[in-house]
Amino acid sequence: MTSFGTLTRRGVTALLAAALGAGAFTGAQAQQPPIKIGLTTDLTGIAAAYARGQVNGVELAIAEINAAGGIMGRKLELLVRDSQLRPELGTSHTRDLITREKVDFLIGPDASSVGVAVSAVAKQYKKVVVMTIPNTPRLVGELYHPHFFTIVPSGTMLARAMAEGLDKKYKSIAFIGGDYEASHQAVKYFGDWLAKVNPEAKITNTQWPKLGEPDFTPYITQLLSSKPDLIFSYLWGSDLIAFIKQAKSYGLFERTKFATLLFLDDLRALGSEMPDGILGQMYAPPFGTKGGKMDTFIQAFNAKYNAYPSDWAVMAYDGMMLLAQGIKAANSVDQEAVRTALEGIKYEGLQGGVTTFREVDHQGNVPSFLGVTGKDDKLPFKTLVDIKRIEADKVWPTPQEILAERK
Amino acid sequence: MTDVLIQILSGVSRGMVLFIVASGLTLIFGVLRVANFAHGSFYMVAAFVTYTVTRMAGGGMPGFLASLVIAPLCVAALGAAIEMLLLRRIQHRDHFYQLILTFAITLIVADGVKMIWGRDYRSVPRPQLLEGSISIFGSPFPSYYVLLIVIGLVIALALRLMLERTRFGKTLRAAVADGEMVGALGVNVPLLYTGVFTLGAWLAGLGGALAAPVGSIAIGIDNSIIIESFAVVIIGGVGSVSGALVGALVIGVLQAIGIMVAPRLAIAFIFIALCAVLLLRPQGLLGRRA
Amino acid sequence: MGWRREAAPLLVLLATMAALPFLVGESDVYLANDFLITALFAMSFNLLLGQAGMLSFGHAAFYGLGAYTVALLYSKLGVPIVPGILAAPLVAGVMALAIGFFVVRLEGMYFAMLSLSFAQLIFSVVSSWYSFTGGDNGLPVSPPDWLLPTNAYYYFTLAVVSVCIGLLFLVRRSTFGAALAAIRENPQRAAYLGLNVRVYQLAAFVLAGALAGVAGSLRSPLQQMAFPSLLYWTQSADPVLMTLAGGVGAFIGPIVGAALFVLLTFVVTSHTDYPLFAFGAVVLVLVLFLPKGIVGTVEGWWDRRRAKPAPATPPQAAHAAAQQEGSRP
Amino acid sequence: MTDAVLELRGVSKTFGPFKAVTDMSLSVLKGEIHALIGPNGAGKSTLLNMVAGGLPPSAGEILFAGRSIVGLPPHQIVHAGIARSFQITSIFPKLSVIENVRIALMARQGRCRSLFAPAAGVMQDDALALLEQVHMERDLDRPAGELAAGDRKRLEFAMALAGAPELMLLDEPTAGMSPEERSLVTAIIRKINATRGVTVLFTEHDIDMVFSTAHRITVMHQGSKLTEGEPAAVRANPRVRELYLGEAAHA
Repeated sequence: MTSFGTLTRRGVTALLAAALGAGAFTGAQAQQPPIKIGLTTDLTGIAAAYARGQVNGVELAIAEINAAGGIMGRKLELLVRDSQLRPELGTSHTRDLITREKVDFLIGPDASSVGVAVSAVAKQYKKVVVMTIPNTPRLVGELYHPHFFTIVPSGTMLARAMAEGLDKKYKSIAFIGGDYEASHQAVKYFGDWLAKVNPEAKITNTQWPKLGEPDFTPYITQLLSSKPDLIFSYLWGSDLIAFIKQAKSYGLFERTKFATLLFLDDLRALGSEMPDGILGQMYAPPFGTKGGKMDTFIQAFNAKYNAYPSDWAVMAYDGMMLLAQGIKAANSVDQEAVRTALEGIKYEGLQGGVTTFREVDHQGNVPSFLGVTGKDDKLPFKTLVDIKRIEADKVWPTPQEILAERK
Repeated sequence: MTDVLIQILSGVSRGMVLFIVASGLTLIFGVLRVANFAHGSFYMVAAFVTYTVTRMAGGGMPGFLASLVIAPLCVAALGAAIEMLLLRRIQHRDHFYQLILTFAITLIVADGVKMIWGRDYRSVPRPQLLEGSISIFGSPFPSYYVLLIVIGLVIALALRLMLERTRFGKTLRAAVADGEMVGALGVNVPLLYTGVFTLGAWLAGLGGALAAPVGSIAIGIDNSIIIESFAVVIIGGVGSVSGALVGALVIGVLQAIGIMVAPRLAIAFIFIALCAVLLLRPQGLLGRRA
Repeated sequence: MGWRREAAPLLVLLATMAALPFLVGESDVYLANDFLITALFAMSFNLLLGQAGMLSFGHAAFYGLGAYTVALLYSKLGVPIVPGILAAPLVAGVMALAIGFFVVRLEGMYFAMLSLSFAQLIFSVVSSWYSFTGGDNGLPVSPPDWLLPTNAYYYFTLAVVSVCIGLLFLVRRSTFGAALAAIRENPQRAAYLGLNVRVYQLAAFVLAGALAGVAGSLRSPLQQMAFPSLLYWTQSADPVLMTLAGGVGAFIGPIVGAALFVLLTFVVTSHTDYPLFAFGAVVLVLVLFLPKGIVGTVEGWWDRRRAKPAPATPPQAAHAAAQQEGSRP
Repeated sequence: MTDAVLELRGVSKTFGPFKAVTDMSLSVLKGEIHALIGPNGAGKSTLLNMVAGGLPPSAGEILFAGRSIVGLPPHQIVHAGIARSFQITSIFPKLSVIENVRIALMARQGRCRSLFAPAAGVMQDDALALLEQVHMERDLDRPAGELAAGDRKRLEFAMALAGAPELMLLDEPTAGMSPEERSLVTAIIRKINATRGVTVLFTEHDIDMVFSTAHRITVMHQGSKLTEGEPAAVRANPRVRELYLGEAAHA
């Protein structure tokens, strides 16, 4: 996809089509037009690492589907666009994918802000979209539309799962999270759920560093001075890495328990610098599910990309496979038929269990994971040991709550 | 109370990194009259080079020291190339074009880094010796921050000596004071410009290498450092190294205190300080009136 | 330069844009809509740089404020889109007045830095005041049904943008515009001729801010949301680059620059993983080799061609042509 | 000649430790041509700059037509009726010659405030008339930056004339001009003074021009007034001969 020698649109499009089409002419069903899947994601910007894992996951799924003969005798074709973490580009590209490239289905973007933009376009053109990274509760709430499906645990579910999974012995809890919407929501949902499952516990201190804060010292000293039993962190990515490194030299991890949202990318980046004994909450870690499809997936992913898959790759692969199963079940690329098929789908994915969507918000019943950081001899970075799997139906908002939010 | 002291000290250590980066920017700004947007890119490239060097050297003290030498040199070479091959070609045009040129470089470097190092964010481990903390009135303070403060002071002193004692330094100061006069005095202006730009890039590189083990290394760190560095240069006064030191400490400490007092406003503090200085003393705290 | 020479390309462009939905597909119309808004944003900026010589690095603040005016009025007070778009230049203009009051006191690079600082200040407020602005996730905007079809909103945008560019055209040729040009050329002389330089600069700043606000207000219904990156400083760099690409001195320069950039952004983000690289390379080439921008270079080339009377039609060729003409039955 | 149109009372200007002008008092009478002479660094330009509003005096009072103008910004001083030219010619280099003069006229008459009224042709005739006065009616559409030094100076003079000022401050109005241009400008100064009663305060190095044109002369030396009077009296002043004219004679 890196041919920008000629910058005329037609020229590049033709080149691209030739490159992508080359594989399709080998099979006997080459005469059939491919089913086109559009993926707008943030390959540029601070969330680019996640987007790469996502694209790889979708690509791998499509390669496997095509190798098995495609769907209805038609191959799948993936069209990727870079939205650069800019919602307006997300809108433009998604529209373009629909109106010019005539993609049949959309698979979800990266950042939540772009997710909101993509979902709005999908709504307008009544295109089925499966989200595999964005998880702002607004997507299933006020912005919900019938063609929207998500297999990402929403912000609400994650925050509640954290409260649910914590030991009841932690009574005084401090919070630190990036000063942006998702993290403010997280502490609210976390607090509400805590009041239910552990009524004696209190959030005693909250800290809001800005996103991309280079110096966490003041937050670290403030957190420590409130002497909490546990610190709940909603930092992620480079912020989390910076925080952990700086907190280490203040001895924070010896002085208090630390529970945080955690991505596989963070574990990989920190390597042996990651302290043991941190409570980590993860979306869909490959090591969270033992055996079965997951092992095969990890091997296939490693063979293709020479890397261990991230949470995003897992969800992207599942999202694509699930969409493919929906198309197969509908035996058509008609949007309404596929939408209906997805609504009744029973998909057996990488993480075990059966994924279904509930009617009210098309939220997939996906789990999240809570564990403690520790060494795994097979991996070059720390993983979670002693993993708890928290099922969606324990923590997701009730249909009444969802409907109340939409008002 | 020690909390406040620790807070201020950590602000100072952050300010020292900022000073090292901004001192290069202020010299370039002062002599070439170019607001060099690519300065942040130099910082970012050095951080990534540091990552590669420490990884190859195994992450201990030798790797750390090697990266402190290698990363700034790589970036200095990059800076020299940019000045000689690109900036010099448009030296006589309106400064506007030079500004845009450096902006174009930031875009190219941002994706260049992505091509070489990929999209993942990275972490550079601190050498074991500097991983812990020292005790200040019973409160822990990271040893690495102590090192930052020391190196910052050493650089400040070295720059001061260079500016006052060496021929290059004197020419440089004269060029800051009056660019046209220097040409008239028979100074080799192209050489001076290349020298200053290379020195500036080296300083940005040193800042990047020093900052790498503090936090995380990710695409986008160029954007945040450049805005802060501009703020330092304006607050301190264009072309003034002592001004950069004062400006960097002001911003470092202001932010550190700001976070304690009004965390939601901390992000705005830099800009409020900047606006105040520009309005009350446009030439900067230690700058000369034009 | 005669006004006809500046107006003619505008009218040709207007006719082309008006015919566009009949010629191309929906996706291209959408892209053209994006172009129109971006062009107005860049044009409003060039009132500052090209006409008054003020290099603002914070123009995105007013663009973003325009977008948020529509979104906030819509989501907090239920005000429909069209009144929102009318309110946007007022809000952006008032903010430009407040900021401009300070920034016009400075000149050159200091002016650029102060405008950048103020814009970043507004950005940090918008992006962190999540309870009011929706923070980083933005604020949704739902256009009414009659504006929802791509073509309908396109023509709406075309009308608004045409009016605004028409205004800018008049301003450029007005006595006020002449005063700005004088201030750009020599602010000291202008002051000693009796022009209150700061007041004129402030007026230009407010007008440019208000029109950037209009551009931003058209953006949020198109995107169906307002989001903080519209105010970020890199967004402020966009009109600078577009104006440079098209040509600072030419009235339609920023329009050409906007067309180039919108198309380029779209193409490179569709077809490469490294859009910034491609983008930076193009800007680099423009700076090094086309300092007058595309329009300026073409005009210069055209003027030189016309200035040389002889080679325009070599006499022999003309003779041959005449013969051919004559030989026709 | 009646009362003073411009009056300076004890005006001083210091730049840090450096005293540029010390306790200057000066009366420029209505309708006179008043020359301000003195060696380089005597403080003449600084004095003119203070009158024009470019520099605030460190001490003292400046009255124009009986009203204090200290602290007024340059554009207000222009509208009060004081026009100026600069020692280093200051024009709009990229605008054409006629545009330079038209903008001067428009600015002076407050006709730049309309956002939409086209500027084309505004005050064209008045601009032409002014350019004819300085004999520059041939170069109307040339960019002013392309003009020769003397032509630029004449153009600036025409711009200062625009809007019929009561008082003109001219800083070396004939520097760098050919003898013909010089006599032309001198003639114009005399003419506008005679026909329109414009008061002129000018500095000049060309002593012949000063003594042939000025009604009264003030001699400055090291920031202070050495003497003031009619040309004959100034010429006769021994200290002037010694300090200033002597120097000039040797040069």
